[in-house]
Amino acid sequence: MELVFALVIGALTASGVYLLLRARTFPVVVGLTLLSYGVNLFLFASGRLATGQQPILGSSASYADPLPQALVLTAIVIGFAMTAFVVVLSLRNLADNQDDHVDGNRKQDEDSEEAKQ
Amino acid sequence: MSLPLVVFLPFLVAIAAPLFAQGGRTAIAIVSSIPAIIGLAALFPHWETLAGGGVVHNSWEWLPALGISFSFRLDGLALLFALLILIIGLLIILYARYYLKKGENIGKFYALLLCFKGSMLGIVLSGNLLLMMIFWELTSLTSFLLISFWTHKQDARRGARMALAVTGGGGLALLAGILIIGNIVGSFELDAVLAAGDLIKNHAMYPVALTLILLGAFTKSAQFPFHFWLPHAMQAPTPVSAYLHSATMVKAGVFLMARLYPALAGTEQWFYMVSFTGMATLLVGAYVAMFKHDLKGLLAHSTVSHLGLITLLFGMGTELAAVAAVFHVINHATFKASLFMAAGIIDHETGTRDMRRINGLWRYMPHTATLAMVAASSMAGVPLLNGFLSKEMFFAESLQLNLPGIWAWIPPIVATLAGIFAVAYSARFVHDVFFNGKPVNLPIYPPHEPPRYMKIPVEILVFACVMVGVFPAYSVGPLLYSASAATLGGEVPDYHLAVMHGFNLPLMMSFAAFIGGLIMYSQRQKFFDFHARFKEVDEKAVFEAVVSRFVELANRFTARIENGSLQRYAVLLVGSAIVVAMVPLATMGIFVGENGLSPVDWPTAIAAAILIFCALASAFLHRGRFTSLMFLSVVGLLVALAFARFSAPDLAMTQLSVEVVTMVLLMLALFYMPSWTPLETSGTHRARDIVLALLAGGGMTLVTLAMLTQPFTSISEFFLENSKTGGGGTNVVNVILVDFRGFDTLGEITVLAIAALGIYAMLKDTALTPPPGDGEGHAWTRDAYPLMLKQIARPMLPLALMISAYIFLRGHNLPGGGFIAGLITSVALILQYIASGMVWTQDRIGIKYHNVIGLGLIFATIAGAGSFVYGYPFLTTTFDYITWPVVGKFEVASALVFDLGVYLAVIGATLLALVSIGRLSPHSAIRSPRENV
Amino acid sequence: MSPLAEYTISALLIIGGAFTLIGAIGLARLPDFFTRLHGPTKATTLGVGAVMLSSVVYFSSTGQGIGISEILITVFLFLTAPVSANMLAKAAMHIGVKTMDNTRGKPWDQ
Amino acid sequence: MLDRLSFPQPWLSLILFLTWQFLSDGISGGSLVLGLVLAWGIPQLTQGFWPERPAFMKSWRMPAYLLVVLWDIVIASFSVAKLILSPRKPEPVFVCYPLQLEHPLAISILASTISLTPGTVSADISDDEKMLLIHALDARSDDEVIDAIHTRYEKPLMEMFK
Amino acid sequence: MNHWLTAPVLIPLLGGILQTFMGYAPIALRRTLALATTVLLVATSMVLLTMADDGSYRAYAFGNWQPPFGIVLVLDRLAAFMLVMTSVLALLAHIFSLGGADEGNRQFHTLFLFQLMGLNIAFLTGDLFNLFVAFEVLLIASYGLLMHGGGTVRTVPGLHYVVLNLVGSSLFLISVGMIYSVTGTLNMADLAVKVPQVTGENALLVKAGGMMLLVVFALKAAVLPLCFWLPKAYASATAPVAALFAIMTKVGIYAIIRVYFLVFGDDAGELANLGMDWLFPLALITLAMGVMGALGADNLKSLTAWQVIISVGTLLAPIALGSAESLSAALFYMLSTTWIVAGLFLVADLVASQRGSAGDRIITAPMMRHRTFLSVLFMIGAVAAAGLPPFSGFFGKLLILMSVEPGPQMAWLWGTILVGGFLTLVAYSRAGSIVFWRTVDGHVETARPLKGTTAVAAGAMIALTVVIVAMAGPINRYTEDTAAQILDTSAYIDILQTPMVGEDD
Amino acid sequence: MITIALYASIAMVTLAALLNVYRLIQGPDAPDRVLALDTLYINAIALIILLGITLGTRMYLESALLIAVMGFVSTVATAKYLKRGSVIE
Repeated sequence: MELVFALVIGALTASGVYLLLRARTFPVVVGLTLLSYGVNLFLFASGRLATGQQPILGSSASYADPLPQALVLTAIVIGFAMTAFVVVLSLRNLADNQDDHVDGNRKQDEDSEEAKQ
Repeated sequence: MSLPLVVFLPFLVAIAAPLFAQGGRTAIAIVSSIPAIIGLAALFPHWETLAGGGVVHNSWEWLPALGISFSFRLDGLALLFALLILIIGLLIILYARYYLKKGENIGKFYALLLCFKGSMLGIVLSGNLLLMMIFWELTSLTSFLLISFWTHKQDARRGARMALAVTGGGGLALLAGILIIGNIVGSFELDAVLAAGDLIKNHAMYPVALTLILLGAFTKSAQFPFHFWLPHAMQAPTPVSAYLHSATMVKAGVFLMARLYPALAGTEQWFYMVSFTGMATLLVGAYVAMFKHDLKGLLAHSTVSHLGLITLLFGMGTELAAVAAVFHVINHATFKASLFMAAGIIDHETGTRDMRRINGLWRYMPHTATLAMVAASSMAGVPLLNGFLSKEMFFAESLQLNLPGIWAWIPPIVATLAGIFAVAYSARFVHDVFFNGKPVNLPIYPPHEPPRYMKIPVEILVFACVMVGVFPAYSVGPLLYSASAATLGGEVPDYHLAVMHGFNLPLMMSFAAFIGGLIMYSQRQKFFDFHARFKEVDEKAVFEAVVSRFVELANRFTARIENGSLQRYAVLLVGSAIVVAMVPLATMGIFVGENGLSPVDWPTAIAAAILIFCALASAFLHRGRFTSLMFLSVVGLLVALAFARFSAPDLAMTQLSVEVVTMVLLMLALFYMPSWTPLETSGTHRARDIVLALLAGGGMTLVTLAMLTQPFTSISEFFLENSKTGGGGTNVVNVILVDFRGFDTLGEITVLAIAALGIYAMLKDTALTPPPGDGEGHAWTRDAYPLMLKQIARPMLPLALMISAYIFLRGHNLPGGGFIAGLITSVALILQYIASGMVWTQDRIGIKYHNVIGLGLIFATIAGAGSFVYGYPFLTTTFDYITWPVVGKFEVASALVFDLGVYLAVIGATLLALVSIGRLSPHSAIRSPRENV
Repeated sequence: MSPLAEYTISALLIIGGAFTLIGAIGLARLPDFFTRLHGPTKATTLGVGAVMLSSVVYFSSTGQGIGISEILITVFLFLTAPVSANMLAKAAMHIGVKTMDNTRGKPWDQ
Repeated sequence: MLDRLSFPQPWLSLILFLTWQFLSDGISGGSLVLGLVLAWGIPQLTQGFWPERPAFMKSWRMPAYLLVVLWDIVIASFSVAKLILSPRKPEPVFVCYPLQLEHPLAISILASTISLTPGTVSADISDDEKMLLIHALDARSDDEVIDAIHTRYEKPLMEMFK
Repeated sequence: MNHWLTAPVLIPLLGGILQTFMGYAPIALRRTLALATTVLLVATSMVLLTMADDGSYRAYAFGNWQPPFGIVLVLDRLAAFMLVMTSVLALLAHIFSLGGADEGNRQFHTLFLFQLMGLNIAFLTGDLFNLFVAFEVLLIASYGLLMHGGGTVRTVPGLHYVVLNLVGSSLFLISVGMIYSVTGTLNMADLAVKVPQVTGENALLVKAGGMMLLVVFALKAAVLPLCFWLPKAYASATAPVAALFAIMTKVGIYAIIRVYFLVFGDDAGELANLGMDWLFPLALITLAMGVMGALGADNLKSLTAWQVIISVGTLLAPIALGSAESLSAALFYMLSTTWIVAGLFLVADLVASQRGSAGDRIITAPMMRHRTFLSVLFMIGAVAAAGLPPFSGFFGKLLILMSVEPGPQMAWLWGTILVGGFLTLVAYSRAGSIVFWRTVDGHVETARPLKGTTAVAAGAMIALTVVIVAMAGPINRYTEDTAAQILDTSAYIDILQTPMVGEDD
Repeated sequence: MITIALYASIAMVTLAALLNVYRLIQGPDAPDRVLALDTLYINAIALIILLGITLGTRMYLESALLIAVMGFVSTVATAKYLKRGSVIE
């Protein structure tokens, strides 16, 4: 089971990183989301895996580590806020540059540089 | 405390001086003379002590940690320089009164001049090397401002920058050198350093320190090959040039060598470095001076040459040579200052400094001409003038050097050669300017004598030249003796100041130089022709070119590295993380810990396979954005399932809710974006990215595997034990969130709130044109609010509200809580927005989300701060079981109020963010007078 | 746990699983979008409903009380499945997905 | 907004109250009080979202209708299952169903019912709310579908929403 | 328990909440309240400074939970130092913003105050995960602030900044996970106890986590090769924001000091002095890169932005060496450089407002109206930044130079800092002489008269460098004590024994 | 017996999920994918319920409830995006 879980995290990270390195805002956002899924799972896993041991007192004989769960919850929320912000930022980028390239409108830059020379 | 007074008074007056600028030039000149007069008066009483070989100390602690103290020290050498600075400074002030024109910024001029004077005094009077260092750099800075006084002149600005770069840069080397010395000696106090000469010279770091210190001294006193800044500093107003290049700025370098003479001199390194630099400078300066047509240019190069001479003398390392050096410092200061002032007068009265045009001035200004001729003769080394005396000593010393074989001939030959040039350029100065026919095309014609008082400083200095020249022993004898004693550290050799020492070799050399110089001058045209064959190098242009080249290089380098490509930066970031983590991970390899692997159950494995597949698919099919989004959605769902599968119901719920809101968010954004990502990254880049991605993924897999199989204990036992008893809830995760680590949660909802506010602010004035149809060219439907959706969505709202109330209330004991409840409410409201539109929904909600956010934060904060009342720390929760009739026994927990804050903040933030984006849509005609959002 | 409850639960579980699977098969196998739309709306909904019911029976028979959540889920599913189907059908008609050859009648223009 | 101590939507309030009792484990004093509070508060908050109050004239007919639908769902599922598993190709048809119902909620309920029952999915409602587009998975003729729907579902609904 | 410790967190929080509510209140009122908040913050941080100066650690356990279980705020000299540095800077930047930079949208003050809250939490917290949360608070606020002011120039740099920091946040979480998965704790004091006991594969895990954490901090601190997001982002931010951002890199440096000296310090067994051997050369290269950037900068703001990078390099090199002297020197220099850089950003903005279309670009333009005032400010700032006497930069650098033990490291450090200082001087003199002196005839049409608030704020910010010199003795004494306290980790660990309220009774 | 039925049920639902994923990949059109996703949501509900029964706990039921609500909103939003572009307007 641990190997399966590890592979899942690896796949999420790899996909996230790959998308993160794309040149357009949208894939980057998707990549960040995937990466944060991977990271959340990883942080969750730092309390080890447990089946049917939800940390609700009285519902089971032994309990999974509740602390990573609380941390992940915080991380999910923060990740959501950040994703929302970066999504909007990419919209703003689109509005300002008429292009969704992560570096703004590259063509425009080149034109203006030519104009300068 | 007279010494600090001498140093700091100029600064104080500098602050006040500009105020007197309104009162006219005379007023400000008088005010500016005060520090010098007081300074002289303050130094005078110490003469007794100094004449007896004593030293005056004034000091108090400043920064003991740095070894800096306000330590001032006056000995003969310092006195000599201080007198030069003060007296010539006084004369300059008087001179400048007449030199500067009415419209100029005299306030700034005098203020800077005073600051500069203070800095110079600081250098010579400092008793602590670091303190001296501070003043040293201050002279660089103030001289920078003085040289560029006429900021509208490009040459002035460039000259100033060059001076600053060379002297300031040299200063940094000096700093390093001084720090090493301080390290060796263990103190920066001058007394200690001077006493530790042997320790320093025998230390392994001595060569380094010496080099660095000499670098500082050489740059400051314009030694070859750093001499080039000095002539260009001539762009300054002439009073400044006269001051900087006779008695002060350049002499600071010389002073340094004199000051540290006991500590550093006397070794082979010292000898070779100093004397050869001096020799080169002596020759180069003298040679170039000959060919300058600019009056001040000639003087400047002659200054370079004379500084070389002094340096050479110090470099010789013999005691007599040092005395000669000190003597020449005095002489050079007097005659060069007067020459500069004379040049300034000529410039002032004729409007030009070009010697090819200024001719025959004798007829127009005989008084000035007389003064200038005397001073120039002193420069040439004519007997009965002070320049002759020190030059004789120099010639004598050049013969005393114990160099092996043929080398022994070099110093005297160089000295004579330089003497020839000196005579030649002095002759040129005199003959070209005052005789040699008639003036050519002068801008101001006819020239006449300057105002009476403008000549007084020159007269005083020329008088000094003559006095020293004729009665050396009586005029400067005691001062020279005391200064030499201080330079050499007590032991002064026998020397004899007299006009004549009889017919000896040095006199012969003088004679030869005199004759040779005159011949050279008479044959000058040939030399000019010879010199014209070499292309004149404009050092300013070179410097400027070097700097611009450097700037351009830096620019190009920076642009190459910092190329504005996020992809590059992201690769660097991810790459760095991989590289640093790789080292330990490579050691570890594939590692399965003590706990071993637990058995796989197939449904989970299949779900995991789907997850992995969809994650990879969303990456590799990312160019079709919608498809990628669908895969992402599956991944989100399966992550939630994974949380549920591995005992985290709270997380599963949170993940689900967040995932849906994220999905809506992404869809909102995708509306405005192209639906396809073009293929624009090159194959190699993609290969690189894939490698990075695989490394990152592989690394995470290894870490996770190792981590999951290793046993560990954590602090969580505490939470499980105290959750019910201390936190009043059985849902430990929730209790951690609102109690044990409530502060994290407070931060987290703040993040959410800030994000929403930031989004709102960012989109306030953004205008986006949506595409008219989807990627395949279908125009959008008209039907914005489908009937069925509208009808079903409405009854779902109360239902969802109830569910969220349920989830909220049970959260403390069962999976749920304010955050999830808040998201449920948000999603239910978002559904209304989707189904019925902005206007409709907004009208019915009727509250500002800003206020909801604020309310949420307030609730959370107040819930936390309530404990202050009882003296408990922030966020201490309390709970109790209350029994009411009918209701029965129930739990009241302050954590619930905190959770309510979370609930509200989540609703406000989520909706504010989404609605802000929705408002961009051209269809949403939400422009009601009172803006709800 | 009474045998009756056990049988009921088992039967419901099997039925639920089977219908869910059949819905999925339909989704995978049927030839065009509109025919595929039928699978999830009916079979899957019913399948999940059956699983839900088994859960209700299971937990009430193990003495953990009557789970209203399951009922609520089912209600939600029945409430929302037609709307989802409707929305998706509208989207499909808008995009103009291909219908199978023997379809009679025509989708509306959107 | 919360100025009235009334129940603007009594049916909704009742549903909410009852559901709450189920949600909270077992009926107790606490759940009754809380249920009451919610049953009052939520409709107060959301009443703005129901601009026209649903005209449940004969709401008691609802349970019977629901039972019929539930039964039909089970039947529908079996028939669809059969079709899915059989190798025979379905013969789908798009049917335009002329609506007699007028209330939008009633139309929505009808459309939902159609979607949940044998072999039909309501695909669209015309802009003027007079026509329903139905996709039947396997049907012989349009009229057959129209008749079945009309008699089995639309009529009871019409009676309810009179 | 001393409630003062929460003041730096709660004051901006409440102020920020107030601003949220007051979106539509008159701007004068909002400004007054916002400014009052910042003033209050300065006052409290001063109080905390005097408190911390007795050399003891004060812990504040949120929720009255014994560390390591609950979250603690820890006040020591270092934290108080950072608080004062930040609040003073923030006050002046805030005053500057009242000159008009806060207009445009209604969120400026809210975001500004929340950013301060994030910063203060970061400085005070004694919990690794809470540090993450603090980072996020200050980052998200900084994202918002960075985008403040309209126009299209800051979008792309802002996007880069945000995306990179999001990746950084992910890395932070991964590191926290790795460290927690071995040690089972998040409290820094507890980590300092547990990390030394870690061995074998576990040590490798912690090592990997710790190194990745260093990458995160290095990203925040803008160490090469992770510094490229900074210049454009800072140069495009509005002036008060850029000034406040001068602190942002220092947070990274603070975190390095806090975590690496406490948790991975000399006593950390297998993990002692983790990453410091990487940090030293990187810091020097960063410095060199910053100098290159400064030389090539084509406007005053990016020149200043590169100065930020130069100071990061200058700061981290002595920190990596890790002796008490070098730490103390670094702290002294940090104070000086942070304030100077902030002041330079403000001055650059004033210059830009006086030069019409030329802005703050290093090109010829008509003479500006308040040339003398602005050029004096710039000159002081430049001299201080380049590390020339008589201003504070010189003393900072001097301390750093003197703190190194002789050896190859000394040669590298001295060489880089001195040559770097020289080239910086060239860059500043070039920029200043062109901007202030090389004028063409004509008038700037759009020049706005200098406002009192902005002029005073910028002047005061620059003047702080003189204040530092005047108080160099006491400040140096304080930083020395701070360094000693940082290196004495055992005292920090004692906060685990802090008695909780009600326990003694 | 319940155990066997449970396993059978889980196996079938898992298989169903696989088939849904097949449809998700296959497409061919966007609505197909959304439909597959929607079905996957419903399958997930079933899986969670089954998990709850397997573990004998009701702790996960609310997660299922949430999927029912959230999945619907997600599907609706996606469908609206497909035909209308702007989800919230």
